[in-house]
Formats: sequence, C-alpha cells, structure tokens
Amino acid sequence: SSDSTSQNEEEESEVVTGGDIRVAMNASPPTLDPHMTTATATSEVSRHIFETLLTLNSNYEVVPMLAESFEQSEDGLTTTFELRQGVTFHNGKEMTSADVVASMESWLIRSGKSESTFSGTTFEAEGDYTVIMNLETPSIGALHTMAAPTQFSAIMPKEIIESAPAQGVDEFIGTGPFEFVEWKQDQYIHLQKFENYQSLDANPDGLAGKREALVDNVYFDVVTDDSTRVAGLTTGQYQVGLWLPRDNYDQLSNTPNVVTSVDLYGPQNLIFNKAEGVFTDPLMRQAINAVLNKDEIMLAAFADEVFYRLDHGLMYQEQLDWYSEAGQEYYNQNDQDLAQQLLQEAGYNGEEIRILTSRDYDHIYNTSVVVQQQLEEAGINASLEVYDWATVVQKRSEPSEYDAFITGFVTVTDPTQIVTLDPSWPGFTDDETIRDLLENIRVSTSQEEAKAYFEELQEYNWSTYLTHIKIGDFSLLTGYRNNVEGINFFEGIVLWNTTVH
Amino acid sequence: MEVTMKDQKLSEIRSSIKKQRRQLFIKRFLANRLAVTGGIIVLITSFFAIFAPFLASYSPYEMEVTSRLVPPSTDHILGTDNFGRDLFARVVYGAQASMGVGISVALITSLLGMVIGLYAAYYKVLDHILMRVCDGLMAFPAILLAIAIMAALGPRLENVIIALSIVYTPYVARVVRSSALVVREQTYVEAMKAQGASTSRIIWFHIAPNTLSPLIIQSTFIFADAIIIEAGLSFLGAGVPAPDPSWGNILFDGKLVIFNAWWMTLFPGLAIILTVLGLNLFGDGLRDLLDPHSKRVKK
Amino acid sequence: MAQQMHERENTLLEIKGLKKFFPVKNPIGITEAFVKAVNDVSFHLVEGETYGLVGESGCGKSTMGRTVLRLIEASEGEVLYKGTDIFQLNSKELRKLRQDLQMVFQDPFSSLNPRKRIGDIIEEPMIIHKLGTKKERIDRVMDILQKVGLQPEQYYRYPHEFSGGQRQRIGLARALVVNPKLIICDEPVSALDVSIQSQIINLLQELQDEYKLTYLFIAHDLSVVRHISDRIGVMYLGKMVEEAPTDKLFSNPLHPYTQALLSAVPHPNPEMKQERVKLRGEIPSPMNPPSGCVFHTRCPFVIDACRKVVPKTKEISEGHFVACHLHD
Amino acid sequence: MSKHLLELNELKTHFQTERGRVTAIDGISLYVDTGEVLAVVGESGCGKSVTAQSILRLFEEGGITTYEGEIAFEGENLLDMSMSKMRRIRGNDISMIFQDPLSSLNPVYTIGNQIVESLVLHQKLSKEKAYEKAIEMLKLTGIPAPEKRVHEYPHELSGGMRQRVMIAMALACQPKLLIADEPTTALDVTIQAQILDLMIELKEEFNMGVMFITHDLGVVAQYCTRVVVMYLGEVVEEAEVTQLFSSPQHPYTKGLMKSIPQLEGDRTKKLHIVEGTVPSLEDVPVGCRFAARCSYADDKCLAERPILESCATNQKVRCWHYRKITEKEGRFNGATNA
Amino acid sequence: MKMYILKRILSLIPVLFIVSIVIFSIIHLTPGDPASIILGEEATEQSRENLREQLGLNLPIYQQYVNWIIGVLQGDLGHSFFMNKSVTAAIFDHIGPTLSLSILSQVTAIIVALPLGIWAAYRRGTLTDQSFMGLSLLGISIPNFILGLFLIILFAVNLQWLPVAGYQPLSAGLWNHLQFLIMPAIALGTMQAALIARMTRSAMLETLNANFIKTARSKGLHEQIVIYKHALKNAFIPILTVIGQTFGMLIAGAAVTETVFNIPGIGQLIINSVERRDYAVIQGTVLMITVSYVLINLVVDLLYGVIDPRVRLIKK
Ligand SMILES: Nc1ncnc2c1ncn2[C@@H]1O[C@H](COP(=O)(O)OP(=O)(O)OP(=O)(O)O)[C@@H](O)[C@H]1O
Ligand SMILES: Nc1ncnc2c1ncn2[C@@H]1O[C@H](COP(=O)(O)OP(=O)(O)OP(=O)(O)O)[C@@H](O)[C@H]1O
Ligand SMILES: [Mg+2]
Ligand SMILES: [Mg+2]
Ligand code: NI
Repeated sequence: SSDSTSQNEEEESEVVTGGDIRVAMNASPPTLDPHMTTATATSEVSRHIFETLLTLNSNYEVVPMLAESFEQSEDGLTTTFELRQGVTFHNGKEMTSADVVASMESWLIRSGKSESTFSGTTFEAEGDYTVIMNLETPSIGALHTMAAPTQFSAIMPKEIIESAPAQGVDEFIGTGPFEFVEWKQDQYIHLQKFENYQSLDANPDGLAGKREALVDNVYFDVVTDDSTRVAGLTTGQYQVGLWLPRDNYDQLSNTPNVVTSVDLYGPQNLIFNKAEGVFTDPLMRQAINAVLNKDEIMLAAFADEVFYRLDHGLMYQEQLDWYSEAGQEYYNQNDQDLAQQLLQEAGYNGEEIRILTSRDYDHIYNTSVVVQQQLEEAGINASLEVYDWATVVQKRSEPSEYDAFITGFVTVTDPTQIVTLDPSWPGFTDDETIRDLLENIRVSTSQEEAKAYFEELQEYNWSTYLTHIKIGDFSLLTGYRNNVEGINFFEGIVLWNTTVH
Repeated sequence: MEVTMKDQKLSEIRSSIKKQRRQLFIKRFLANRLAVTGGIIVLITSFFAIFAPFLASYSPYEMEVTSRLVPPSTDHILGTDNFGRDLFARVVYGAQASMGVGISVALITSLLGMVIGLYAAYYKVLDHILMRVCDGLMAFPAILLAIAIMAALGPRLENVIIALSIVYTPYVARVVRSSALVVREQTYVEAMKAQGASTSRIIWFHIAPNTLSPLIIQSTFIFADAIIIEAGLSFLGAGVPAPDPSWGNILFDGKLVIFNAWWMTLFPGLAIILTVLGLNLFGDGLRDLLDPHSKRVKK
Repeated sequence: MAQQMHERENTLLEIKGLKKFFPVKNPIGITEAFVKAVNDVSFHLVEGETYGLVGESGCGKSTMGRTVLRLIEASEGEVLYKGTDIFQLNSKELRKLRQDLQMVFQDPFSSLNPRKRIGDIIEEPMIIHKLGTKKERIDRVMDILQKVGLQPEQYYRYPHEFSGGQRQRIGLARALVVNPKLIICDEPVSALDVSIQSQIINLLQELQDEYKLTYLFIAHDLSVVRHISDRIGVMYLGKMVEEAPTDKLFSNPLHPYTQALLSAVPHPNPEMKQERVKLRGEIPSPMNPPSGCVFHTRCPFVIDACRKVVPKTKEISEGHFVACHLHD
Repeated sequence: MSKHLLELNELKTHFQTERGRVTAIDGISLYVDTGEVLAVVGESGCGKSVTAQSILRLFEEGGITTYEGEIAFEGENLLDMSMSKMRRIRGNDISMIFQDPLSSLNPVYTIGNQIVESLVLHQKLSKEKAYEKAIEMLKLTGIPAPEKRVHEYPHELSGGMRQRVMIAMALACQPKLLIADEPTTALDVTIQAQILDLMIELKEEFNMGVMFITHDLGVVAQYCTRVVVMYLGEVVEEAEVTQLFSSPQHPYTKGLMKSIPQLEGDRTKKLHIVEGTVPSLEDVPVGCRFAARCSYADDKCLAERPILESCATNQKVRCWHYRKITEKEGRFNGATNA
Repeated sequence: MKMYILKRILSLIPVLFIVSIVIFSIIHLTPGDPASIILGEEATEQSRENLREQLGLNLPIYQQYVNWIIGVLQGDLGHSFFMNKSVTAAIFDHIGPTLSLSILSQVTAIIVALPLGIWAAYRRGTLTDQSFMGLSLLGISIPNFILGLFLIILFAVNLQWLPVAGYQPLSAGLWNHLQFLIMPAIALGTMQAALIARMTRSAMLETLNANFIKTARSKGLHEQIVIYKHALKNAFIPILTVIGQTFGMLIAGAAVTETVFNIPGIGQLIINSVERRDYAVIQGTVLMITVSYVLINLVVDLLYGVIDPRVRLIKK
C-alpha cells in the first residue's frame, strides 16, 4: 500500500532518531491520570508517560516492567515485587517503594478495584526497593489486572498522588520513555523524549521489553472530525491517524505514502436490561439471540471483513489461558423459526423494545441500526433512542429508561473483569449461578480450575442466561505515513521504538 | 373599464371585481418568472415527499449489507448508502422529514415570533422583558437546549421541532418587532385607534399584515437552516429518530465517506439546495405579491 | 354677549386649558426637556359650525386634534363633549364615544393601510362599532363611496391605486360611515393641488349640510380656511394667539402674526402687488419657546413687555379674542 | 434656434413598468430664457417633476427610461450628450432644487460637505476655498452664523433653513439655469415668502433663467414671468403670467383659476370644481386628454389630439374650441371674481 | 455618553442573572454527569458515586447554584472538572482562535458581500442581480460542514496549498496563523456573505430611490461617488445590524466549522464541555457570550451614531 515516492529526500540511515510525530486522535481524553478512567484515549496517551510494575506481552501474559521481578506465595495471598533500581521520574526523583505503595493504593481506590478483585488488599514497602502486596482472598486475576493496559496502575511520585484533586492528578510525572510537556485542551498533548529513560533490554513484545524514544516530540492532536483526520493523514499533516472511518480503508490503502493497520480493539455487545421490561425474561433474550444475523450486523457496522471476526468467546482467541469453545452453538444462530417459537413461549405481545444508542460512536450507532432493522424484520417492535453519549451513559443506569443498548468493551484480562457480569453495572445482571461461578473463578488457585469454571459460565450464559449477546470482535483502522517505522499496536498505539524520517 | 354600472346590481359588481382581482393576482404571480420557478420546485419537492411510497422501488429501511456504498447504477439510481439502503428511496422519504421539520419550524417560529414581536413592539414594558428573554435565548448554546429538550421530552420528531423553534423564535421576534415599531407609528394605525378599534384588532389586523414581508424572508431562511441544523441535532439524538431518513442525517452519514462515496453528500445536498432555492424564490414572489406596491420591472 | 350665551347652549365640544408636552428623552431614558406642542389652549365648538384652526407647520395643530380625541394623552386640561369630560372616560366608554368623534388625517398617503382594500377600510369602523350585518355594511360602504364621489366598483382596489384627492375622500368616507357628530379634519387638503382641493372642500360643505356635522378644520392655508370656517383660531408655537369669526379676522387681524400670515399668502392675481408684513428669523423650537410672548422673537412690533410677560387673552370685540400686548 | 437658454422640443419620456410602457410626458415643448422665471403648473401627477428631471436626465437609462425629442441647452442637445459631459453640466450650468428639503439632503453628511462637493468638482476649488465659498453662499441665503452652520447636519436645521441650504447648494456654481421643483410646498407661508424673495433676488444677481414648478397659483402670480400649464403629460397652455390670469384659454386652465379659494369677497359661494379625475397614464385618451372632463368636448375632441397653437402674442393653447369657448363664456373673470 | 455606556452595561446585570439561573437549571436537569465521563465506560457505580460526592455534585441544586453565584460575584467563574484550570483561563484560551476566525470571516464576508449587494441593487432586475442573489441563496443553503470538507479536499488534499486543519496562534507568525484560518473563514464567511449581500441589496434599493440620491446626481457627481459616498452610508444601518448579529453568532461559536477545521475556539469549547458535562465551563461560557452579545449590540448602537448623525447621542 505504500509506494516510496517520498518527497523528503533524506537518506535512509540505520536508526534515525529525532523528528516529531503528530498523532491525530478522535477524542480528547477526560484526564491523563490512568488511575481514574477506563477511557482508551487516556491510556493511549498516558502509557507513554507512565509505567506499571507489570505489563502484558503480545500473548497477554504478565511480565515485569518497573518491577525487576515478582514472586507469589504458595497460597497466592502475598506477592513480593523487587523494584528496578535507578529508575527516575521525569522530575528527576528516583522511584522508590514509597512511590509504588502510594501509587498502588491510589489506583486501588480510584479505579474502584478495591471493591472487586482487590478487596481488602494492602501494599507495604520493605526497604527502598521492595513492595509487598497482601491479598485478603486469593485472586486469579489480580496480577493480570495490575498489568492491564487500561485504567492501568501507573506508578507516580508519592507527593503528586497525595496532592491530587478528586478528578485525578494534575501533574503528569511518570517514568515512561516520554515526558509530558503541555496539554492544550481540545488541541493537542505534547510529549517529548525523556532523556534519562531507563529501558529494559528485552525484546519488545506487546507492551513489554525494550522501550526507546526515537523521536524528539510526540503530539497527540485532538481532531474530532473523522474526515479531517483522514484528510490530514492523506496530506501528511499528521503522521498517524487513529480511529479512522473504516469506510475509508480502500481509499487510504491506495493512498501513496500511507500505510494502514488494522488492530483488534474489543468485543461488540448487545446488553439487556434485566431489571425491568421484557428482557427480564430469559426467553426473550434467547429469542433475540436467535434472531440476529451477526455477520450482517458486523459487516454493516464495520464496513469490511478485515475489521471484524465472528467469535462467541467472552475472552479473546488470543487469550489462550481463557479461550473456550463452550456455548459456541448458540452464537449466530440466525434461526427465525426458533426465534418465533421463543417469542411465543415468552408471550411477547408487540411490546416496544427501546434500544439506547448514540451517534457519538459510529460503530455503536451502526450496529444499533442494523440490530433494530433485524428485530423489526422478525416482527419485534424495536425502536432506537438516540442521545448524546453522556445521556446514554446516564440513562442506561436507570432501569426504567431502556430495554437494551449496544457497546463495545476494551479487552479484559480475566473474566471477573467483564462488566456485564457485574450486578451494579448497567444491564443489572442478577443471577446466582453467575455470581457463584465468578466467585469460584476468583478464588481458584490454578488457571485450569479457573478456566473450568469459566467454561461453565460461558456455556451457561450463552445457553440460558444471556447477560448480553456478544456480536463479534472488531478492529480499529489506523493509518500512518510510510516514513514512520516501527510503530506498534497493542491495545492501542505504541510509539516507543518508533522512528520517523 | 369605464362602463356605467349604476343600474347593475352591487353584488354583480362585487363578483366581477373579485374575479378580476383574482386574475390579476394570478397574472402578477405568473409574470414573476422566478417566483413561478420557485413554486414549481417546491411543488415537486412536496410531491416527492407525499408520494414517496409510489416513487421509490425500494424501502428506505431495507438493508443489503453486501452492497454497501454502491455508486449510482441502473439498479440504484442514486446509489446505496453505508448500510446498503437505496439512496433514492432515502432521499425521497427524507423529504418527508426534512420538509416536515423545515416547514413546521418555519411556521411555528413565524407564529410565535410574530406574537412576541408584535406585542413587544406595542407594549413598552413587555418589550423590555421579552427582548431580554430573547437576548438570553440567543446567547444560549443551541446544542445544550436540544439535549435538554430531548432528555426532558424524549427523542421524537415533534421535539426536534420544539427545540428548533425555541432556537429560532428570538430571531423572528426581533425582525417582526423592528418592522412593527415602524408600522406602529403609521397614521393608519392611529386612524384605527381613533375609530375605537381594540388593541388586539389593531395589532392583528393592521400591524401584523405589514410586517409580513421581512417575516417571509426570515422564515424562508429559517426553513433552510432548520433542515441543515436538524442533521446536526440528530447527532445529539435530537434529530429525526433513526432509522428514519432525513436529508440532514443522510448528509451527515455521507460526510464520513465523502472521499469515496460522493453520491451520499451530493444528492441530499442538492435536494436541500434546490428546495431552499425554490422556497426563497417563492417567498420573494409571495412578498412581492402581498405588497400591493411592488412593481416588478420586466424587460 | 347675548349671542354668546345662545352659542354656549349648543356647545358641542369645549376645550379648557389644554396642554400637551412631549418629553424629550436622552438615550438613558431621562427626560431632558419637553416639546411644548400645545400650551394652555382653550376654545369651544358650537354644534353645526366649522371652526378653522390655522398656524404654521409644527405649531401644534395636529397635536391638538389628536389630544382632543385622546389618541395621545393630554398633559393637562379638559375636553368636554356634550358636558362630559372625555379624559375621564374609561376605555369602553371612550370606544363608544369614538363613533361620534371622527378624524380625517393630514396625510392621505399614510393614513390608509396599504394592504387593505378600500372597501374593507371603510367597513372597518362599522365592524368595530358592531353596526349592521355584513350585507348591510357592504351596501352602506357602496353608498358612502358614491356619496364621496367614488365608484362602487372601486371597492376592491388598494389605496395606492388612488390619487391623493381620492384617498382623502376615502378617509372622509371612513369617518362618515358611522354617522359621527364631529369630525376633526387635520389639514385634509394641504397635500392636494387646487383643483382637487376645491372638490374636497365642496364635498365637506355638502356633507355638513346634509348631516349637520360639526367640523374642527385644521389647515395652514388661510384662503381655504376662510372659505370653509365660521370661526377661526390662530395658533403660534403651541399657543392660541387670536380667535375670531372669519370675517372679523380677515377684515381686522389684530395679532401681528395673523397679520403677517395674511399678508404672506401669495395673491393669485399678478396685478395685485402685496404689501407684506415681513417677519424676521426662523420659527423658534417648541422645546424652549421664547419667554414672554412666544412670538416676540419674530414680531416687527415688539415692545419690552413682550419679552417678559406672557400676554393675556382679551376679547376685543364680540367673539374676537387676541393675546397680544399691543392690544392691552 | 439657440436664442433660448433652454428649449425643450417635443420631449417625451417613457418608463418601462409592470403594466407595460407608459409615456409620462408626451411631447413637451417649452423654453426658458436668461433672466426670466418660467412657471410650470398643473395637477398633481401631470408630469412636472418628470419634465424637470428629464432635463438633467436623472432617470435611470438603459432600458428602463427612454427619452425622445430634444433638450437644447445653449443650443446643444443634452440627449445626445455623453454621460460624462452631462455630469459637467449638472450642478454647474443647470442646478435643481427639489420639493422636500429634508429628504433631498443627505442626512449623514454635513451641509457644508454637501455644498462643497459640487464646488470641488466643477470649480476645481481646494477644500478650504470651497468651504469659504460655501459659507459665503449660506450667508447670501440669509442663514445666520453660516461658519457654524456648515458643520451641522440637515436634521439640525429648520425646514426653512434646509430649503435655503438647497438653494445655496444649487447656486454655488452660479448656474445659468435653475430648476426649482415645488421648493416651498412643505413650508409655511411666512417662510415661503422669505424663500421666494430670496430666490428672485439671487436670480437677479446671477442673471439666471429659472424654471419654477409649483401648483400654487398665488406663487405663480406673484413671482413668475411666464407660465406653462400642463395636463396629463402635455402642455395645454403657455402664456405670460398676466395674460394667463386675465385671459386663460384652455378649459382646464380656466377651471383651475376658478377653483382657487379667495382671500376676499363672498366666501359663502361654492368653489368651482373641475369634474372628474385625471385618467391614468396606462390608458391615455387618443384625442384631447382633457375631453372626458370638458363640457365642450365633441367628437373631434375625442378622436383627434389638438395641437399647441398660438392664440395671442406669447400665448399658446392646445384646444380645438378655445375661440368658441371664450366667445361663449365671455371674458374670463375667474381669478378676480367675487 | 459615558453615562449611556455605563447604563447599558448595568442593564446586563438582570439579563445575566436570569440567564445564569436558566442555564444552571437546564444544565443540571440534563441527564449525564461528569463523573461518568471522567471514569469511563466500564467504571462501577460505586466509584462514580464517590467521585460525584467529591466533586460536590451531590449537593442540592440550589446550593450548588448559590456556591457558584457567590464565586461569580467574586469574579471566579469556577473551575473546570476536565481542564485543570479555571473557567476564566479556559475561556481566555479559546477566545483567541474564535476572535481571529470570526474577524477574518466577517471581514472577508463584508469585502465580498458589500460590492455584490450594491451592484445587485444598482442593476436590479437584471441578470447580474438575479445571478448574484441566486448565488447568495446557494451560500445560505449549503451546509457549512459540506462546504468546509469540500474546501479541504480541494485546497488541502488536492492542491496542497493549505494545511488541512488545526490552529496556530498569531505569535507563531502571521502566515502560520492565517493559513489555518483561510478555509474556515471562507466556509463560515459564505453564509455571512450571503446574508450581508441580501441585506445590502435591499437597503441599497431603498436608498437608491431616495431623493437625496437625485440631488447628488443633479450636482453632477460621478456615479461611483453617488453610490459609495451618498447611498452606501445611508444604507449602512441595517447592514450594520446584520453584521452585528452574525458577528454575535460567530462569537457564540461556529461549532461545526470549528470541529471540521479543528480550531480550538469557543464553539468547540461549548460542544466539548456539553459533551462531557463540564458544568462550570458551560455556565461561564454562556455568561461570556451573553456579555459579548450585549457588548456587540452596544458597539453597533454606538456605530449607528457614527454613521448617522440623526441617532447620535445628545452631546454633553
Ligand atoms: N410624538 C411626539 N413626540 C415628540 N414631539 C412631537 C410628537 N408629535 C409632535 N411633536 C412635536 O410637537 C410639535 C407640534 O406638532 P404638530 O404635529 O402638532 O404640528 P402641526 O401644527 O400639526 O404641524 P403641521 O402643519 O406640519 O402638521 C412639533 O414641534 C412636533 O415636532
Ligand atoms: N420612474 C417612474 N416610473 C414610472 N412612472 C413614473 C416614474 N416617475 C413618475 N412616473 C409617473 O409619471 C407621472 C408624472 O409624475 P410627476 O412626478 O412628474 O408628477 P408631478 O406633476 O410632479 O406631480 P406632483 O405635483 O404630485 O409632484 C405620474 O403618473 C407618475 O406616476
Ligand atoms: Mg399637522
Ligand atoms: Mg412633482
Ligand atoms: Ni359667542
């Protein structure tokens, strides 16, 4: 897709350092404090500034980052982290165990993790370079969660955490390969190479391994208009365009000097309101599951087959530890007879089904439109209620306001993190079987045991309960100029080890 | 003309003159070629809107996801959209919503604006209050208003109309007020007062008709703007409810694919431009017609 | 005096000490000054007579007419119509009274709504006063149209299709249609040329005879006023400076302003060269009228008293009043 | 031919309107000499203003207005002139005063500015010189404190003063011909007298020809030397002022004279009126234009348009039967009747 | 004069007060809360509740209002939840681009529209007139996001003359500043120009018929002078009114255009703040816009006096 009819006549040397990269992103992050939010915009930017004790490699395996090593006790309740020495923050201060403890405690509280996976967990420092984590109950997902790339457990200086206001820290000092320079609200975020960065020496893989800032400056330009991002990428005003409209795939692939990249983002789901309305009846949910033609939905919503795959798994195919075939036969049934039968059994009488959606996210909107159309065709009285995203978020937590909504999730590292299974989350899953299975997974002592419970859960959910319907996994379209090399995508963009010439 | 009509019955005079008048009215309108063109354009658009079901061979909702974004062809004369729906059907059906929104908003704002503008022009105290309210409304971000209204009343077409009406009414009110202030000073208004006419009679029978021509200009403009803004509002859930088509939301969908599916912006865009053009020409003609003084210079 | 007593019995309208000051506001809304448009004027109208009111442009004649009809609120004074004070009426009583008191406006072009057909314009007062059925009203309109010399087939025309003279007739028809007792004619012929002017004047006189109308005839053209009026009042800068029966006024004008006015009317006979009382200067602003006698700045016979003392109105001979220090 | 300062020869002005082409003035012939005041009188709408403005070609040309005939100014036909040459004549050789002084002065410029404009343009004076001249002109028209007044705006002046400003403006370049279109209609008689005296005075001083449009016959009698009477776009009578008032020939002129209300004599007598109304320009009669309102009209009048013929020295009339009428009615006694 | 201006500015107080109450209630009655936006999609209800508590969003509305208004009276418009700065600073940051853009587009619009409108009026009824007015209708009916994208495709993508989008402050150099503004100014200015041209035409039509135009011509003045000196100045008051109104609208935010061209102006600020329910910013911005509306109107009123001596204020 890239003819090298490059205009700039710089000779190609081995590793070119220096230069700027401008990344056009679609939305302004609500904050740069990764503890605060699950927003992907935040993690995509702040992963360049902050680092975590642990991180994931491309197989979603937990590997150390700021920790030199870590060791888990037999009972799984205590984990000891040995910190790397000589790692300095961007403000010049060396990272010590005090910072780690403060950061981890802050993360637990502010991310809300202290209420689920980590309930009752404490961190304590032992000397300057050792930190001990004590869990109250063993948790299979704990380390994965600590390594997770969204709402990640960034390590920051203690003082900054202590002086942070409610909506997150306001000084962005981390240990990452890039340091924060300036945030012009709604315009750009400027990062620059951190000269004193202490890189690991391992091979880069996923988010793990060697990290080296090879460009002087990184600008994350906030360009909310999709077409403008495409145009700016085409002309080279931006070196990288994130969240590009998938319909422009062919065109961009044929644009000289532009390279396209398709990267997995997460599952697309239809979530039922199980607290009120017709979907309190599992039969109704099953009926809907029988109706939907997922291939069609995904094609309409994601434009091209390269951007989605049909998969029933509540965890990714790539997450080898978890992935299971269980329940597959219930996925993408597209069986209208069965649907009618189920509807009849459920006693459906043409009640209106309100699907909440928003045009703020094309993939969500487009999916909703196709779902609504398919339901209509099946004789179900479905209607779309379109609001701005903030309103949707509010309304979906009020049981009386809707029957279903569609949303995509970011990757989770273990099944207990799947929000639709959480009773307090919109959709209001309230099922004993699920609760018990989740608890079993959580306290499992081995991966095999946990996976067995998870398979049971996935089977149960597809066949009977249907907290939500997973429609498929989808990918994002990213484009970059062909003078950008070494760019990597793993749960978002990775700009270290990237050069521009 | 100069026939002595003394022995003719008055009623006869009446009917004959009325007929003459009507003929002159029509003749004057027809003489205004641009206005006629405008009228025809508006008629055609309305025709499309009303007879959409007979004109479109596809349903505007039927998706054919395998043939997304097909360029115009014999099968889909205007091509298909990003869901593989027939664009012609959507544009034609979209006329219903867009014209509906445009016309209702134009009518409601005209009416409301007229009431506010006229009374503000007539009563000084009211004027201060109403104009301050208008100031406030005009400073208000339309998008916030739309979200609030949608949230309060639900995302329905009527509410789009309400939201847009609230946004535009102050503009109309100001226009009406400013010309009513002039008309109010005319001697014929005083003459009516001298006859003992009540205030509402003076306002509605004597001042109102004389503020029509700026009103017509303003409301044709609002019609155009409402069609376009509706599209913007539908982004906030304040527009025509999905999946119903409107020119505005087709345009917005088309905007995403403007680089590779020109037909999705071109056709609804053309529809808007033509209708607005037609309506403006028609409005101009109407204004000329309502103004007994106007003399159009013909070449 | 006996005659005067007799007149009083038939007094239709009596104006006492009428004042109308228009506040002049600066943009902040604070009144800075007053335009003393009508400043303490008293006179009366006898049933069936024509009272002419003359004076230069801007001296307050129209304001007087409009105040008397309460089209604008007076600042002071009272207007008695058949003994009741118009200014004390509530709006309902007032509306009823308006059937009796009509007005023909100065400007035949702006006093007719350009968007209404003349039939509707003339019918309107009857609708307001709820007179007759629709059919009766139309017949009456056609009737009146003929009476004022227009054709019934012009019923559906718009005002702009008429000449100034014809429009003035329409205005007159509108006033007549409700059978009024008194018509205030505010310069009904000033905008018209002589040939049309004579038509209107004759018409007014005919109608007066037919319907026993009383006119307050406002004008600034003395020859016209002379022709139509029984009595004449002369105004200058908001004040009534002289009042007399027509013949007396013309044969023996007492006030220097009246004299100047009379002498300035160009005589339509080239052989008659006029001796004119020449006035100096411009008309002062009604916002700050001169002290003493308002005319003293332009008066050729000014004496000391004029500058300081406001002259009182005196009856010089029967029915002939003047406010001037020269006649003390 | 060129003995007259201005001579109109069969001047016609046509306007293109919604209802087709109308001929607002249809063959006007008249002349003005240096030093005289020619009055143009006639019913409202008869084309007096159109005639005046046609002389300066003030109507929009290019299809909307068309002129026909000849306007000879000092022997040169203005209608053949290029616009740029025409502009050199406007305001310089021929000046005009309009009816309504308030609307004829530009409200947003000081009166000084407006007077100076033509001085700078035509006399090529410097700004300062022009202002001096403007002040001088204002002083000439009797405006007190002209140095102060030049910097005032029209709305700050009284009606009489505005009209004086118009006069000062018109006379600034000392034109050869002054056209005054109803200059005093809006004013009160005492002020009117002042203005007219001033005009006549200045006429003498500058030795101009004046074309004076009015419908006030009193003004005509007192201030003018010759009169042209117009009716529906044509000249119906032309005479010396004394002649016109003593022996008007055209029935319309006679009617006009009789309609004037008098300042003396019997006032109870009804005013004379000319019956009927003026036909509209869209359906002008073929024959005599006054025929429909004339009691002497016969078939000839209805069919054939009369010509403007000489009936006495310096007097012309456009009527088939003027002799007959005069015989029948006897000597005119309208203007001085009792 | 000073009194007058003072009085006009004082009249702002009740307006601002009413606006503040209305805006406050509407904002807080609109669904959506900043806590959800900050915490993101998958946040739990509990953590949201905590954050709301900490941000003071759980206080009764009237109390929030009182707290806010007390701040406002002390000159503190509040603090943005998202921007980590005061609302005043946020507005200050965004006003620059908006001012540059609105002035540029307004100026362009005026430069284009005035001559067009004047010419159309002068040649009324002709083909020139009709085509100019047709063009202006086109300007009114083309949605400006479409026009904006069209400009981008033409000038930025195909011709590569101008950058696609973005903004550089004036301090980065004049050309740097301007090159980002040219296209948005055209996109915005088209609508303005259309409106101004139409208004100019009708105002000019009226003045061209006025008597003083005839007077000017009768003085032998050149047509150019007659039109540009005598007619235009008189026709300018209604034109000025439209200009004032459209300028007001521009300040209030040309949100769509700003989004397409990625210009961080007030329009974007409002849109973004509404999207993320940044209450303090919305309130502050609305107040700021109200003030600017009133100030623009004041300037327009004062300009009336400059243009037309008849409406000049009483000299003291
Ligand atoms: N509504 C008003 N507000 C302020 N001043 C006014 C108002 N109406 C009239 N005037 C002033 O009052 C004075 C008298 O006006 P009025 O119209 O009564 O004069 P007039 O005698 O009728 O004059 P004309 O002969 O021109 O009609 C004038 O100076 C006028 O400017
Ligand atoms: N520009 C024009 N287009 C069309 N018709 C016109 C135009 N100007 C004047 N007329 C018509 O020409 C006729 C003569 O008008 P003109 O203004 O010369 O009358 P006038 O004698 O000056 O009347 P007045 O005494 O009322 O001023 C009228 O019928 C008028 O309607
Ligand atoms: Mg008056
Ligand atoms: Mg005239
Ligand atoms: Ni008596």
